Amino acid sequence: MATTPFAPLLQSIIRHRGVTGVLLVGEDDGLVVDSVLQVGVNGAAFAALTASLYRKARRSAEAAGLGRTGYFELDAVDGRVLAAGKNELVFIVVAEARINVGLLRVELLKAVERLP
Amino acid sequence: MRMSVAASWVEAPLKQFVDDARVHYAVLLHPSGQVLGQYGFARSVDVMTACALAAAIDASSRALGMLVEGKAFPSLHYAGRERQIFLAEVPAPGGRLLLLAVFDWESSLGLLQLYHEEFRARVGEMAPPIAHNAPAIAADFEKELNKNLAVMFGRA
Amino acid sequence: MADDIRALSEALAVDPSSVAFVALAEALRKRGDLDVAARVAAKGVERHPSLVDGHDVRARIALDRQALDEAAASWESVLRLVPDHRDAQKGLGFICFQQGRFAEAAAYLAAVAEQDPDDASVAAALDTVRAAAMAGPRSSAAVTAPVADERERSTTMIPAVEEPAPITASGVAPFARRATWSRADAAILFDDLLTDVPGAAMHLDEAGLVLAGRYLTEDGRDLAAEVGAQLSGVSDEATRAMRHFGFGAWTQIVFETEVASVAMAPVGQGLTLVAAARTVPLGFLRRLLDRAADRIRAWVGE
Amino acid sequence: MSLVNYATREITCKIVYYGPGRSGKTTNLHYIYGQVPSDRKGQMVSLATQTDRTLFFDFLPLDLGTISGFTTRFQLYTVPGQVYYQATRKLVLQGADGVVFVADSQSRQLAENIESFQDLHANLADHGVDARGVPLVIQYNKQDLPGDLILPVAELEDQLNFRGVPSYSADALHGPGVFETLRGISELVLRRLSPTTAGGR
Repeated sequence: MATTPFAPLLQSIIRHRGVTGVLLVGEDDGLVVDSVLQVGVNGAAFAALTASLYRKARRSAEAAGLGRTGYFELDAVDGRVLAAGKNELVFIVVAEARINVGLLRVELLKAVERLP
Repeated sequence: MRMSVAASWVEAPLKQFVDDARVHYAVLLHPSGQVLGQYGFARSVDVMTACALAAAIDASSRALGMLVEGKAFPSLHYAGRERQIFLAEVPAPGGRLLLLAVFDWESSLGLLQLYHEEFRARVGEMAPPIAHNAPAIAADFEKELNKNLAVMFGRA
Repeated sequence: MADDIRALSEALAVDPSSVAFVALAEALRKRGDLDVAARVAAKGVERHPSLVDGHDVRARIALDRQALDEAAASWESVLRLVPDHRDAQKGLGFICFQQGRFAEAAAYLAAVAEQDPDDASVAAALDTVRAAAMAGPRSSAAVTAPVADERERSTTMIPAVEEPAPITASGVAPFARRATWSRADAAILFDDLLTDVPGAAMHLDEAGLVLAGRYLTEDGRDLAAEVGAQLSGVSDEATRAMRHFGFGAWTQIVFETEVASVAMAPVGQGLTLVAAARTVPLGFLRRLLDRAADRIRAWVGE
Repeated sequence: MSLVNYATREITCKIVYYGPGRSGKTTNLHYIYGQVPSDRKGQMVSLATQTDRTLFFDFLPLDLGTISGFTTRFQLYTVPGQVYYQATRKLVLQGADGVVFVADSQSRQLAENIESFQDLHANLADHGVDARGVPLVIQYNKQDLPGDLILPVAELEDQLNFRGVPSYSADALHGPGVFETLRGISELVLRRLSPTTAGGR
C-alpha cells in the first residue's frame, strides 16, 4: 500500500479496470518512491526499466530536436506500460493489454500535473 | 569486449551483467582484493588497483555497518557528477565475493540493483564450491624469476 | 566480419600501399563504422588516385553518412576515370534526385538504362524520377533555391524546438500510390502516406541505420540519420525491459514531446518510425505507423 | 590465495609488507615504484594521513613478466603499523599469499618489532591461517644507521627469526636489500605453486 503523500494520486489510477500497478519513481535512479501494486507485479523491475526507457526516450527526443517528452507508452502483446514525468519523478502505470488507453493517458497526465 | 576472467565460470554471468546493466566497468573480486573477472579496464594493473580499493571500501564499510547498525551494509552506492559506483556483495558457494560496477546516466541505481540480483543468482549456480590451486609453476622457475626481477629493477 | 576486418587491417598495416583499403573500407561501411571507413577510404584514395574502386567505395560511405555532395564528388571522379561506370551513374542519379535536380537525375539513370535495358530497378527508378520531374520541384530543392510559396514546402517537415514554425501540408504528392517499389525509392518510400499529415517516416535497420524514408526539417535538411540514431536506442531499451515485464514482445512505443508525437514498431529485423506534429491525433499516428510498417514489409519483400 | 587462470595462463599473488609503525614498509614500496619501468607497474595508491603515515594501506601492482609460461602479477600492500590500526591490518592481511615483515633495526624499537610480529601471527590465526604455512621473509631495515643506534642482524635474528625464515638486511630509503627482499618473498610464494612443493605445506 502507498504510504506517502502521493497515495491519493496512486489510488486515483489503480482503481481503473485493467491497471495492475501504479508507481512513482525517481527518473535518474529508477527507485520506487511509492507504489500500489497487485500481487505478482515486480515493482522494482518496472520502476528501474520503465524509468530507464522514459529517460532514454526523453534524452533521445531532446537530442533529435523534438523538445521535452511528456507522455510515454510501451505496448506489448500481453500488457502496456504508460509513463509521464515531472520534476525528476516518473509516474508509471502498469496495465493489461486490453484497457482504455485514451482514458488512462488523460488520467495519468492529470495525476502528473498534481505532482508537487 | 574488454573482458578478462581468472576463472572460466565468471565469464558468462559477468558478460550478461555488463550487457544488461550497461556499465562502463564491472569487476568481480574476492574480498582480499584478488580479481576474478573484469570488464572495461584496459590494463591489468588498473584492475588490481580498483580491486584493492574496492576491497578496502568493503572492509571498512562492513566494519562501519557493524558498528552503527550491528550488521554489514549489503551494498554501497556513490553518485558522482558524471559516474556512479555500485559495490555489492555476491554470495558464492566458495565464500562471499564482491561486485564493483561503474556506470553513468545510461544506467541507474535501480537497474544495477535489479541486475545485481540476477548476477547473484547466476553466480550462485555457476561458482564452484572451492577454488583449487593445482601446481602451476615449473620446479626450476627461479632463473626466470631472477631474470624478470632484474629487468624490473633495471639490473638486467 | 570482424575477422575479415582484422585481417584486412593487418594486411594494410604491413603494406600501407596495398589496395586492401577498398575491401577494408567496404567491410567497415557494412558494419556501420562509417567514420573509420571514411578515413580508410580517404587515405587510400590519396595514395591511389586513379583506382576506380577506391573512389566508388568512398562515395558509398559518404552516401551512408548522408554526405551527398561528398558522395557526388567521388562518383564524379569515378566517371572521369570510367565514363560509363554504371554504379557511379546510378549513385549520381540517386543523389540528384535527393537534391531535387530531377532532370540531371533522369539523365544519369537514362544512361544506365541504355547500357542495361533489362535492369528493372533502374527502369522503375527512372519512372519515379520522371514522375517527380513532372510534378514539379520538391521542397528539398529549397536547400539551394528558397521556395517563396509556403504551400510548396514538403509534407514531411517537423519544426525543431529552437525554431517553432507552423507545419503546412502540401497537396502535391511526389508520385502516386504504387504496388511495387524499387531500391531507388528508399528516401521517398513513405512520402505518399504523409501527403495530408505534417510528419515524417523512416525505417531503420537493426544497426540503427536509415534504410528508407527521410526526416526533413523546415529548411530542407534530411535529419533521418541523426534522428534515427537517437531514437533507435529507445527500441533497444524496450527489448531489454520485456524480459522482466512478462508481457511478451513489445509491439509499439509512442511518446509525445513538446512539438511532436513519435510512434515506432519493430518490423522485420529493423524499426519503423513515424513522427508527426502534436496536432496529429495519437490514434491517427498509430494508423500511420501501421501503414508505414506495411509499406516497408512490401518493399523488402517480406 | 594465489589466483591461477589456466585458460589465459595468468597468476596473481598478494604480498603484504607488515611491521611496526615507521619501520619502512611504505619506503620499500616507494623504492620499488621508483625502480620499476612504467610498463611493468600500475599507479601506486597510498591512503595516508596528513603526516604521511599509512592510514589504510599502500598498494602497488606489478607485472613481473612471464614465469614458466604464466603471466605473473604481484600486488604489493603495506599495512598501517601504528597499534591503533589493528582492525585495518587484519583486513589487509586477508588473502595474503606471502608476508614481508619489515623490522626496524633501531635498538629502541625492538619491543615494537616483537609486538608487531606477534600481532602478525595473531591476525593470521584470526583468518584461520596457520602462520607456519604462510611464505614469510624478514627484512631488517635501517641497517645504514650508525652502529650505536641499531642492533646487529644476529641479535635481531635471535629475537625475531625463531622460525628461521629467509632474512635480509636493508636500507629501504636508498635501496640496498629491497630487491633481495622482494626476490626472496617472490621465490617462496611461487615455489608454493611449483609441482615439487604444491600441497606440501
